[in-house]
Amino acid sequence: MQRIGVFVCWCGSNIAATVDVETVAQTLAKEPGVVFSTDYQYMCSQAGQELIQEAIREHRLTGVVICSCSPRMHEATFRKTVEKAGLNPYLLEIANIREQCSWIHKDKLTATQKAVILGRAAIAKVQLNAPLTAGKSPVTKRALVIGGGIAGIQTALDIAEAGFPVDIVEKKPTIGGKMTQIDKTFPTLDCAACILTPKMVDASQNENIDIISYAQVEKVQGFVGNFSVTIRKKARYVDEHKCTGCGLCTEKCPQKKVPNEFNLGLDNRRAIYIPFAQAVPKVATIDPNYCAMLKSGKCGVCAKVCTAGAIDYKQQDQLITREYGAIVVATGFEPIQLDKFDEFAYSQSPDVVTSLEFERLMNAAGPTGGTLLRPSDGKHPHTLVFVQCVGSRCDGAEKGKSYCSKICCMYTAKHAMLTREKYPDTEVYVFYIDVRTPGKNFDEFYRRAVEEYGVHYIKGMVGKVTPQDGKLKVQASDLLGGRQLRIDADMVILAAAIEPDKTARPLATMLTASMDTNDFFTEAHPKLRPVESPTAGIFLSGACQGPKDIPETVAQASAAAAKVIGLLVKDSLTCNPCTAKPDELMCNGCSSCEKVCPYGAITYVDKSFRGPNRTTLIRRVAQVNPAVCQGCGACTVACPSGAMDLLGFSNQQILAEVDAICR
Amino acid sequence: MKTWKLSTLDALFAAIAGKQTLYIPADVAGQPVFARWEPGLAMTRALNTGRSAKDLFFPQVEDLARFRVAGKTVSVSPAQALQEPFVIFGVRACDCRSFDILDSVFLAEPADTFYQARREQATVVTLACSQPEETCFCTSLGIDPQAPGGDVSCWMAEDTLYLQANTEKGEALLASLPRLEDGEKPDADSSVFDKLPLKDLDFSAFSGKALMDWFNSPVWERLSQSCLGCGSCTFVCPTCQCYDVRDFDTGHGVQRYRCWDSCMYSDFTMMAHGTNRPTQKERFRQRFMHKLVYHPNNHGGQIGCVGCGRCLQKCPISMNIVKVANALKEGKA
Amino acid sequence: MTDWTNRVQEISGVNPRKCMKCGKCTATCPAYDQMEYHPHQFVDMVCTGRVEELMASKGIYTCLGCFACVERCPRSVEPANLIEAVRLAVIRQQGGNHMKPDQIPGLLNEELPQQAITSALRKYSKGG
Amino acid sequence: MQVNETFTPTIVAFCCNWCSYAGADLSGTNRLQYPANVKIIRIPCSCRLNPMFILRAFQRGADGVILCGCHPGDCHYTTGNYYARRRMTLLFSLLDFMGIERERTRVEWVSAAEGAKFAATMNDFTQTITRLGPNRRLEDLRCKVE
Amino acid sequence: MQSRVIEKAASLLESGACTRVLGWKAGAFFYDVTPAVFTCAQEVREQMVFNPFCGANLSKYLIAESRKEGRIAVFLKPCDTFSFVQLQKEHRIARDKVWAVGVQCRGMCDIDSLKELGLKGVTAVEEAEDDLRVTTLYQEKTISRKEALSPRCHTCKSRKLLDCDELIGDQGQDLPSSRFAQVEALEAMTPEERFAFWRGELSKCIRCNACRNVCPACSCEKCVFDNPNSGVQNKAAASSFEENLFHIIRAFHVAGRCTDCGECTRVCPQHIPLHLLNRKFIKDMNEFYGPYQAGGDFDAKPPMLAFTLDDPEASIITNGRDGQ
Repeated sequence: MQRIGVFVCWCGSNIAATVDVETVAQTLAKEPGVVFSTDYQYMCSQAGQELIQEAIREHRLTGVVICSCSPRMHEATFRKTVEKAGLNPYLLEIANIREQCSWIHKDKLTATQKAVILGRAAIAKVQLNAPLTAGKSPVTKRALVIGGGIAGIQTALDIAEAGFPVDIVEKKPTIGGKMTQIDKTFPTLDCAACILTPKMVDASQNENIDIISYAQVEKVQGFVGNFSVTIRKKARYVDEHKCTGCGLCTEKCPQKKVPNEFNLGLDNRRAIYIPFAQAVPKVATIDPNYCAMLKSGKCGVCAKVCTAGAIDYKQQDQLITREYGAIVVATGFEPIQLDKFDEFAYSQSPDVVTSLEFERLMNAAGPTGGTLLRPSDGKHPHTLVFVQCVGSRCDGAEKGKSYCSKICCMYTAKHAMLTREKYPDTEVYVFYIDVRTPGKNFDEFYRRAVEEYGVHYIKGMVGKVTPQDGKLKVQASDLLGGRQLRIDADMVILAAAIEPDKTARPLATMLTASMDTNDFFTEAHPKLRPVESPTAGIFLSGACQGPKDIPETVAQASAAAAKVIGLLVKDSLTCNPCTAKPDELMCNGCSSCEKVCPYGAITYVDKSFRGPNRTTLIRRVAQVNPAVCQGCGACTVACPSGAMDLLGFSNQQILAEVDAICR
Repeated sequence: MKTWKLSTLDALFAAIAGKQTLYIPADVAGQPVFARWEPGLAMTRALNTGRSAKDLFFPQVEDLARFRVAGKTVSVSPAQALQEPFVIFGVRACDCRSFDILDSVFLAEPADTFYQARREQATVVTLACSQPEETCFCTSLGIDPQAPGGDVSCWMAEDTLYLQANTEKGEALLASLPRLEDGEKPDADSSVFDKLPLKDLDFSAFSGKALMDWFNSPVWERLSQSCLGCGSCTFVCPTCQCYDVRDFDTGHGVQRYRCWDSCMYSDFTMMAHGTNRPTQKERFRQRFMHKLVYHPNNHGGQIGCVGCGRCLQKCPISMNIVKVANALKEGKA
Repeated sequence: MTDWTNRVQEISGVNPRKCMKCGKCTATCPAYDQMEYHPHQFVDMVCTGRVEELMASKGIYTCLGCFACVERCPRSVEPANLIEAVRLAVIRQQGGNHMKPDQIPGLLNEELPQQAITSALRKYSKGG
Repeated sequence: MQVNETFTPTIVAFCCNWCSYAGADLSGTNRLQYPANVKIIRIPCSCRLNPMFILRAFQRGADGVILCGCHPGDCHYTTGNYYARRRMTLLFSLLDFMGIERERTRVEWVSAAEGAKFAATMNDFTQTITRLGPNRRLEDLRCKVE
Repeated sequence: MQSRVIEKAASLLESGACTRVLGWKAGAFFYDVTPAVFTCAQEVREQMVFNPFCGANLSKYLIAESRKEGRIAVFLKPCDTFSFVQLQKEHRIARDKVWAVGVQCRGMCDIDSLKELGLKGVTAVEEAEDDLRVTTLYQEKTISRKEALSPRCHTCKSRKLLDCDELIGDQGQDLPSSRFAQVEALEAMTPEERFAFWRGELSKCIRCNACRNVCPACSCEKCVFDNPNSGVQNKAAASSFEENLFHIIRAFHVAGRCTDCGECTRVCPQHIPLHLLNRKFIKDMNEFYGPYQAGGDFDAKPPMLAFTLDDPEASIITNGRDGQ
């Protein structure tokens, strides 16, 4: 016979003002199985919890129902409470009489009646609750960081620093990411390379860090603490261990006309290349799309000049499978394609560039050696027009991105300022909708651009850019000045919106991590768990979660690392005990459940059963790995025989709730 | 003997229904069934109903009691046995005989009060057969389909219905009807019954003392092999009388009811001690042993079958009591 | 909010509150110099309920209906549709149906596209 | 249509734990009102909803049943709501085929952020069911209080 | 055909290729054949039949039979082979223990179809080409085979013999079938009419479980309706709700697994057109998620265990497909 205790919380006046808590407690006391029922001002307070614990001991309760705020708020709290009193934590049910009752109803009688019904449903359910014990699963003490930009590097360094081995998987031949392409950083204007490259070197020299460059994640299996990841390391046709990075091959390669992606196609590289001088690992890579040897078997110059004998035209993609306890996603961002914004003439004139291209044009290691020259004729530009919010803040996917890309205001101010500083003879116009500078020393930076450097900030969007007679005719409106502007510009720089890297979506599917409609990874909680994905063991670092600047990225990267370390220091993990459980006697072995399980938690075994008349039957039956099962319940409905049930949310429990509510 | 013009059968039904509830075999949703007569409801042209006439005395589902729960108090209200008299018209000789078999079970002490009340309230008006189906074998069980019995026996010939009261209840019913005329029915032609393919079945061998021999017969294994374990034979059978008592949680209490059960089901009599008949062979054997052996052994040789042929028509795999009886006697299946 | 303000929004199907005041419509407008009110101001005036002022303005007829603003507006506000709706509102305010269905047969001729007549009917009759 | 003033429908809302239940909580946090006859049952995911539960609700006296889950693509378990969507579409179609009023059942995707949508959905659904009147076609008379 | 089937069965046993043969056994009348397992050639020659009344789908028996010692030969008609494949997809049949002989079919007859023609007391049927000579207690009559066809055979979907080890008769093709016509006719009714239709039909149900027990898809070790722990255990329909419940849940459980073999309707002692519920599911799944034939092949993913990102929303039903 069940002995159930009911505890009705006032939540101060939050509940008590609308729900007659005393009536609720008294009414529920009459329910079958209830041996104790009371109300109290704050059940979650120390005193409230003690009251529950005392009642459990005194009345030898076998189940507890707490009528209070949402279980999403305090279920964990109260589970601990009852556990401390010696009751299994899963013999507790919470009736949500605050968020789903007192806060949405005004009439006291109505709300009280509803609270009673919700209480009854919880009592009906708790009668059927079974004590559940969370299982343990071991933790592999190694982390995987996907993406080797500043976010991935920082996360890896922090994890390695704590003593855990960590692998960085980078799809490009070198780590460093977008930050390597940036010239100076706002608002301090220190050189990006100067602060990034030491970190890259640190990463490459750290014993705990293994950089797997020119590689991609191919398959992810397992679950928190026990991931098994297959990584495809693409053939670079150069033996990484032999190559010294001397660069001789990249000078001798006869194929000179390969667009240099590091400089965004503004200049060319060879078919064998090292992306940039400070690349990590500093080894050459052969681009198979351009290498004559790989395409037609005729050339072999690089192999001839390489004294280290590192060139290997027969190299194959390599599949590496490793076990990890945690995975950090740091896939970053890229600027959007600008084909939709034909009015800015990006595809019509080489002098219309994106801000990232402008970074390269300003960079000493860039195609122009740091001298600002127009791409079309290599001449010095005199009038520059910056356009903000290109593709950001748009209405719907057809127009562009609905979000603010966050970093453009600041880097545009930086560009404008640097241009004016280096070339005081230029006129610089910045067309903005709003200038958004929330950040330490950010607004001051923007004001300096206007006040000290004389950048013309004009409120209004550029309407049209027309290439004409070697100039770019910019038609715009000065909304505050109330005049139409027609500027003959030499260059137009577009602050293109940023979007998540294209590899993020397929990766999310592999990781079973959720994404928003913009393909940014979703965090477990937007405020309280910002660096965790809702999928346990998957963490988020940097711009894959949303647009952010370098300091924010680094902060989040370290935060993600802290979370990973918190996970890896554990020897084992407590599993969610509310998992699917098949009744082997009912199971048909039909594989329906397996097909809908998103975690691959279900396997089948042939098992002997005692048949009628002393016979033995061998049947195929489902087995659930409770460490892998996340308890969604998809299998329970797919199962035609009803053999699969979900602990904690069993058919009987839910039906009991339905009955209690509908009666 | 009384007579009534068949062309005005409706008026006869109206007259009966004016005084008490009347059930006649009629087509409802394309299926012949005993249905409560209402103006416009016509008799079926089918020889017999799909479900047997036992439904009217032993319905498939019957409430026994209601337990009401308020907080921690429980109150019980037993269901009332039927108080209203009713007439069931058009019962065939086979079904009429089935009432005797059911009576021997339900009216034996302690009598089943629900069944008893219905039997007492009912006036059974039977109807003689003239056009049997090939599946009919009541004649092999000593039933005369042309002298069907009941409280009132009826015959249809040409344009006339002939009615003959057999009991006081029957007399009372006929007396209550207006405009019945006197008459004598012409002799019926029974030659078709001699042509029935199953007319020569002999069930006498089963009621002897050889119970264990039948039980241990090797034929059960083969016979039961293709049985699906459904309950269609038991549920259309006029003599099957097994039921289960179940509780339904209404949310406010419990509705206790009984419903037909089938020995063909794997959970039949599971409530008693758990290890019931483990395979379909045992279940299958139980059904036919009961009809052919146990029942006659316990009830003075009365075979638990009336030869209505329903199981022959309805079994999804065409296994039936005739095939079983023949196989048992031949000793091979 | 005046009746006309609601009416204009209803006719145009445009929600002026979506405007983020970037001014791209105005920047892109080829008729800027001829306009008393510019496209972004238009949107703002509808948003703030100043439709009567617009209706009184000759400026609404300087819009060429080139739809550059509609095309380029990042927020899908469609200023040209608003302007067209204000013009319609003016016509309807003047009262009466300027065109009735029974006039259509008389207007039909081979030169004139039938769609023009239908559009005209839509524009110049109050309808339902 | 005659609207029965005294008819207060019983409505069961099955809400997935991660989105819709949180959305319902948010609706409360924002003090958005919806009728008290809507009672929420928490399930881990919309894919946990067995058609049996819906039918049982109708049997026991519910007049309307609604399932709320994460928006497609946002399922906490990645794919649960896609299965739920198929199952419910087919179940509702069968119920409609059997002549059960199609408005009595509904699926809405409500995210954890859509407190207002949750309240609006419940208000609308309650109105629909009130207009539709009591569930007669899938009721079980034994469950009615005499 | 009969002689070829019997000879094949006998030779499979005689050669030792199989230890048992699953086929049909003669009854007292021409039409009351019973599925049976034969173990020796003599038995086969004496008792086995293959006539137009061998409608029973034997594939379900293979669940139990293929778990036994030795190989069993089975005779499967085209529609039975779909169940055979579907059961294999669900890992219910040990294929290596089965020798499947496909028997081409031109539609099976049904005693109820004969009765529909007004033939009472049928004592013998003789097959003659495209005719059946029927002897009854009252008359002799020759009817065309077509008239005697089981209703399900009029809308036969396919004569393909899938996954057979050998064939008797030719391999067949998919047929243009109007099998959804009845479903469409019901869909065209008002909800009230549909409700009345199904109430009329389902109120006839006596819950004998014949539909369930004959169904190759309903092959659960224990049905939820027999399982006291399922929460819906139920032995008889004690209310109109329970009459509906059983058939809704049954149809739902076999959705995407039902091959539309029509056994449920064939065996219903109350003549309830139960296959319409399954067909409705099939029709909907075909329309919403693309054509799918359960048991049609080994690879296609059953629609209930799959999804696409742009499946129609349930509102397609609740708002009315026609926007009503």
